[in-house]
Order: sequence, then C-alpha cells, then structure tokens
Amino acid sequence: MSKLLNLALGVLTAIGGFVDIGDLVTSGVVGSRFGLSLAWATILGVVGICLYAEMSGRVAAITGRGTFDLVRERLGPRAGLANLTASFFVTALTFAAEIGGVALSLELVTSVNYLLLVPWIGLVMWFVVWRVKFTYLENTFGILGLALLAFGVALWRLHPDWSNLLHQVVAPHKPGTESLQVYFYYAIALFGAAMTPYEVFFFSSGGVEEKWSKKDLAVERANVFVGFPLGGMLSLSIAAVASLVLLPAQIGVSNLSQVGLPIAVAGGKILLAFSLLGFVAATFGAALETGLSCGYSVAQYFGWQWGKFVSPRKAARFHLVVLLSLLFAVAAVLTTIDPVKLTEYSVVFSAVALPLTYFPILVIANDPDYMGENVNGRLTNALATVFLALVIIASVAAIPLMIWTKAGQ
Amino acid sequence: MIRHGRSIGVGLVTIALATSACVGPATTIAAYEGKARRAAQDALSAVNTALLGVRIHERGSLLENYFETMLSQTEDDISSVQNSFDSIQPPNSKSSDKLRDQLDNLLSDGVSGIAQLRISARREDGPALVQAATQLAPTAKDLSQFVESHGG
Amino acid sequence: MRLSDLIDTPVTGTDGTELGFVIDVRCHQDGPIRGAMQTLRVHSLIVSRTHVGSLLGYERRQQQGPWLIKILVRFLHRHAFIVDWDDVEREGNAFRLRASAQPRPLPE
Amino acid sequence: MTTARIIDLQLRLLDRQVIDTDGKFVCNVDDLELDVDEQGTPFVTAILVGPRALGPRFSGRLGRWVVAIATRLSEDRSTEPLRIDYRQVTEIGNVVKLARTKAELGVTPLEEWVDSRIIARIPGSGHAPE
Repeated sequence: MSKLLNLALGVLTAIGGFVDIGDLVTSGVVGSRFGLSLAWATILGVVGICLYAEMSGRVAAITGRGTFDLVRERLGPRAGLANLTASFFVTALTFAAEIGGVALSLELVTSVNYLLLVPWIGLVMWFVVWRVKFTYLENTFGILGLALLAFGVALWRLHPDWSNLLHQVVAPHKPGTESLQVYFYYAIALFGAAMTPYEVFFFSSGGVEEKWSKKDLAVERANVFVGFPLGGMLSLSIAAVASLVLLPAQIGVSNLSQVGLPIAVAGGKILLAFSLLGFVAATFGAALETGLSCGYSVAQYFGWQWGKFVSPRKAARFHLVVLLSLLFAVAAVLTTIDPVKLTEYSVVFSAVALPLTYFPILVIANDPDYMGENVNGRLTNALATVFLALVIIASVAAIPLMIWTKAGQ
Repeated sequence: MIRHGRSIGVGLVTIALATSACVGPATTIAAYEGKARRAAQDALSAVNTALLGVRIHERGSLLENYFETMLSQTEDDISSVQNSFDSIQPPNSKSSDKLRDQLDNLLSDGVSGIAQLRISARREDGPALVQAATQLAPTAKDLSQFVESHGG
Repeated sequence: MRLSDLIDTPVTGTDGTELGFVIDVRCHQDGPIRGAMQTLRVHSLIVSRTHVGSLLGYERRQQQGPWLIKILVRFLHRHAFIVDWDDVEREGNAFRLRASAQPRPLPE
Repeated sequence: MTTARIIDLQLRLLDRQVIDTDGKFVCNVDDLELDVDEQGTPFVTAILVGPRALGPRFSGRLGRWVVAIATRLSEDRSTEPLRIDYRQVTEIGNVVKLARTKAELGVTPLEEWVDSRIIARIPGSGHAPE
C-alpha cells in the first residue's frame, strides 16, 4: 500500500511543484497578449523537462551523485566552474524572483506592501530550510500548490469554446499587433519557464537525499511522466483563462494581481481564496527549491557534504551558501526592482543556462560505466538529441531577442 | 566554445541588463509615435484592469484585500508608464508635441482616476467607488481610440 | 609529481613532429598492495590534439550515446592514439616516441 | 592478458566524489599524486585535496590566485595540498570510498572553520531536521 501512496504523493508533489512564479507570470502575460498561440512553447518545455528530469533522476538513482558533481567531472573543473557561475547566477536570480512571488502573493492576501513582507519571508524560509525534513518540505508545499487547480476549475466554469481553444493551440497564429521578435522572445520565456534548470538540480539532488536506487525508478518515472505534464496543463490553463478574460478586455498582464482576476470572474471569492493558497504555496515551495539548489550546485561542484539528511553542522559550507543566497535574494527584491520583470529575466536566463547542464547529463545518461544497462534507450536518445538542438537554439537566441525587444515591450 | 564560457557569459549579461532597463531617447517621429502607442496601450491595460476589478468587486466576487492590492499595483503600473513616457525626449516637431500633450492628459486622467478608485476602495465607500469608475470609463475609451488612431 | 603535470604534456613522434598532447593516463591496477588495494600503475598514455570532449569518453570505446555527439567527438579526436608508457621517453618537457613504439588508434 | 582492472585516471578517477567510511561526502579528487617505482613507472600514491590541488589545474591568473589565497589561509602556509594516502582507499567506482571517517582524515579545514565559527553559533544546528 505504501508504494501506491508514495507514488501518488510523488505525482501530486510534481504537479504542485511544477508551477512557480515564472509559470504564473509568463503564462499570464502570454495568455493576455497572445492567447494560446504560444501554447506550443509550453508543451515543448514540458516534454523537455520530462526528458531532462527523467535522465537526471535516473542518473542520481544509479550513481548516487548530484548534477553538478557530474558536470564538473564531464567538463573538467575550468568549464565546470564557468558552468557553475552561470547556473548559480540564474538559480539565485530565480530564487529572488520566487521570494518576490511569495511576497506579492501574500500582499494579495493581506494587502500589506510586499516589500515589508520580504524580510519575514526570508526568516521563515531560513527556519524551514534549517529545521524541516526534506520530504515533509517537498510534500507539504507540493500538495498545497495543488490549490492552483483553481485555474483549471476557472477554465471549466468559463465554458470556453473548447474547439476554438484547441484550434489556437494546434494552429498557432501570431496576433497582428505583436512583432515576430516579441512572439519568439516569449516563446523562449515560456520554454525557460517550463524547463527550468533548478527543478532538475532539485529533483536529482532530492533523489540522492532520499537515497533512490534502481527500485525507485518506477516511482521516479511516474513523478516525471504524470506529474510534470499535469503541471504543464496547469500552466496552459493559466494562459487559457487569461486569454478568455484579459485579452478581450485589452488587459496585458503587468502585475500578479491581474493573473488571478479571471479566477474571481469565473469562481468568485471562494475560488479566488483557494487559488491564493496555491499562489503562496507554489511560490514558497519553489523558493525553497531554488534556495536549496543554490547550495546543491556549489557544494556538489566542490565535493562538500551537502543535503538536508544531515544536521546543518554536518554540512556547514552547504548551509552557509544557502544562507548567503537567501540574503542575496532578499536584498535583490528589496532593491524594489519590479518582481514581475525580475521573474521574466529569470526565466529567460534559465533558457540561456539550460544547455550547460543538459548536455553533461545527456552524456552521462549514456555512459555504461556509470549506468550499466540503465543507459538511454534509442528513442530517448533520438528525442534527447532533438532537444539538445532546441535547447542550444533557445539559449543562443534568448539574450539577443531580449535586447532587441527590450524584454518583450 | 566551452573554454571561454565565463567571459562571454558575464559580458552578455551586463549588456542585456543595461540596454533593456533604460528607455532611450526617441529619434524619429514614427519611433516616438510607436512609443506613445505603446504607453497608451499599457495605460489602457491598467485602466481596464481597474474597471474590471470594480465590476467584479461590485458583484461580490473579489476579496477586499485582493481588490485593494490590485488597485495599488495597477496604480504603480500606470504611474511608471507615465513617468517613462514623459522622460522620452520628443523630436522637435509640432505633431509630436501635440501628440505628447494629448497622451499626457490621458495618462494623468488615468493615474488620478485609478488613485481615486484606490482611495474609495480603502475607505470601502461603495457609492464613491462606482462614481469614480463611471468618471474613469471615458478615459478608457479615449485611450483605446488613441491606440487605434496611432497604428494600434 | 601530479597527474596534472602529465596531462597536457606534448607528445612528439620519433622524428620530433608534434603528434598532440597527453589527454589521459591509462593505469592497470596491478601494482603491489598498498592498504586495501593494489596500486594503479601507469600502463599507457592517451594522446590527442584537443581537450574538447576528451572527458566524455567517446573516443575510448564503442560507446553508445546520442549518435550525433559520438560522431562529433569522434571527429574531434580522429587523430587520437594510445601508446605504452615503455614506448615513450621523457625529453625536456615533452614525451618522444621511441623507435620501437607501436601507437594504437582509438577507439580500440 | 592481465585481468587487472583498467582505469583512465582523468576519465574515471579525477574529479570524482570521495566519501568516508560513514558514507559522508569528504571532497572531490582534486588531483592525484604519483611516484615512480624502480622500473621508472609512475603509480598513484595519494589523492590531493583542496584549492591548492585544484588551483594549478586552472590556467593563468585564477589558478595562481586560488593557490595564493589557500596557502595564506592554511595552517602550514605551504603550497602543497592536503593529501589522502592511497592506503585509505577501499573502493574506486562511481565514488571513491575511504577506510577512515572525515574527522580522522582532517582534509576539510574550511568545513570545520565554517562549522565552528558560523553554523554552530546558530541555534538548532546540532541535530538533523525532523
């Protein structure tokens, strides 16, 4: 029985854990400006994260080693350090965006200015990282994050013309008022929001923390192949409700409150309150994941003891890096940079950093010395190679597009 | 390619953050008009958000705190739209100056209109809220027209 | 000495022509017992003309891996070869192949 | 054909995670120390650990800078890195396993410094999260 419960828990956590501030903002912005004509980017991102997470989860289960430990080994310390610097910058940027997301969500609940909430959020986060056991942390916020299913309920209650929605997805048509470069800029943003590197660092390090082994591969695959696609559907429903309510009302999302408006339209106060629980839990959970991933990446590069299965004193440098990353993230939000813009930068830079860790994991997942007979199958490799090309194209195109479109204006 | 990873990454990041954050001066009349349309669109989005919020709130579908926060976040948005538009140096042409004054008035109406909504909402003064909303509605129409007439 | 002193050491042919540099050192675990295991004795040097992709292992064996990457790395390391430690002699800061050397191409 | 195991040092040993006898992570194989036997054949004698081992592998300024700082911070002020003798190694696989505990090995001074000076001072740091 416990295996089934474990499986269900894993899947639910993957759904709840998938959506973060990047998905909430980017899907909201894109839905309100492009309708579902960019849904293909989210779908690509979801397929990509399934592939990437499954590979790195399998590598973690078989080798018992984290992503960055292997990245250094496969690229050498010099290229590994460049890789670590870029990925750490993106993860820390995402950490700041997630903390901004928690603050904005709590502001919507309490109408206390979000900047006043940020230091308290930092404090609570430090306590949770310091004291709460890894599995409790992941499960609670993963389950609570399910409250974002309110977007699915809202979509249902809006009685949309489903065939039209499907048509928008299958036959994407760029709105006339938006330029091609902005269209593809947001395609990369969506792709980066769905296929975020930190989710893979966290997922694989979690596998090592929970001592996964070959027998856990079934649960790992279920988490990935059921949980993430459902999480992706949640992202799509955020964009769908925005396209149904905000687009016709000529509202382009520029702050988090607009993302929740369609829920109030469709389901009133109760559904809105329920969704706010999801906003706070999903962003808080994602903040924890990114915070820990900052620690994981640095500790795994240098070979330090890391992880939450030991007391903080046993992993002193790991916890110090997490603490410093937390201080950086809180300070970044307190600079009063617009948290929504900060989030957009974080998802675009996620897309830039993606190949740096995707490529080494792809190589290791094929190394018989490491994986024995659990190497990639022929189909996985074919798909993984296609995504390697996609990931590199997105990474190379991201920054030029960001400059050309002045971050999507 | 991997060997120079670090220096390329750092360089690109600084360029990106620098150029995308600041608003450069407008060079041509057409570019200025484009920026004006862009500003009008963003302002229209903020005004529509406020008006939609009032309508849902009047229907009792919006939590108080959520409604107040939404109005203040939207007020910040439209204020920053006005600030960044006003900071653009217009090309010296009569038509640009006329365009600038016309839009600036609309933006000011929008900012003060949403501020009025936020004040009434915080006071939970229903009638004042509805009254402020009806006063704000024409601004939305004018902004929408401005966008249409300038290649929206 | 350190492994990093061996890696990157240039390797020249018997006539002194540049053949590449050491990208890895192959050991056999056949030395005397030292602690719990036999020591790792250097058996041969792996030489190539580039470091790029040398840590991926594609040029060492018939490794299954994404076909595209294998082809790319194999191309980068098309000149790679392996030569026994006894077939090289130290000469200044380089290794020179002895006349009797029989370098073997990679992957074996 | 000898049946002895074949290990390519850079591909299969360098930069690998080292764990102690309790399974705790100690360090990475930052470099390897080799000695020469009577026949003139080098053999691995120790795992070299820490910035003074990793630094020289970075070319140019960064490498020298890392070694200089690490040397100044170290107790013995020498540029020689900490070492774990080959005798301590019990297994070489995905990870390198050792016969001693981390405390006995004494190759992680920075960990101890951060632990005693910073983390230990924060309440609740003593026991694992429940």
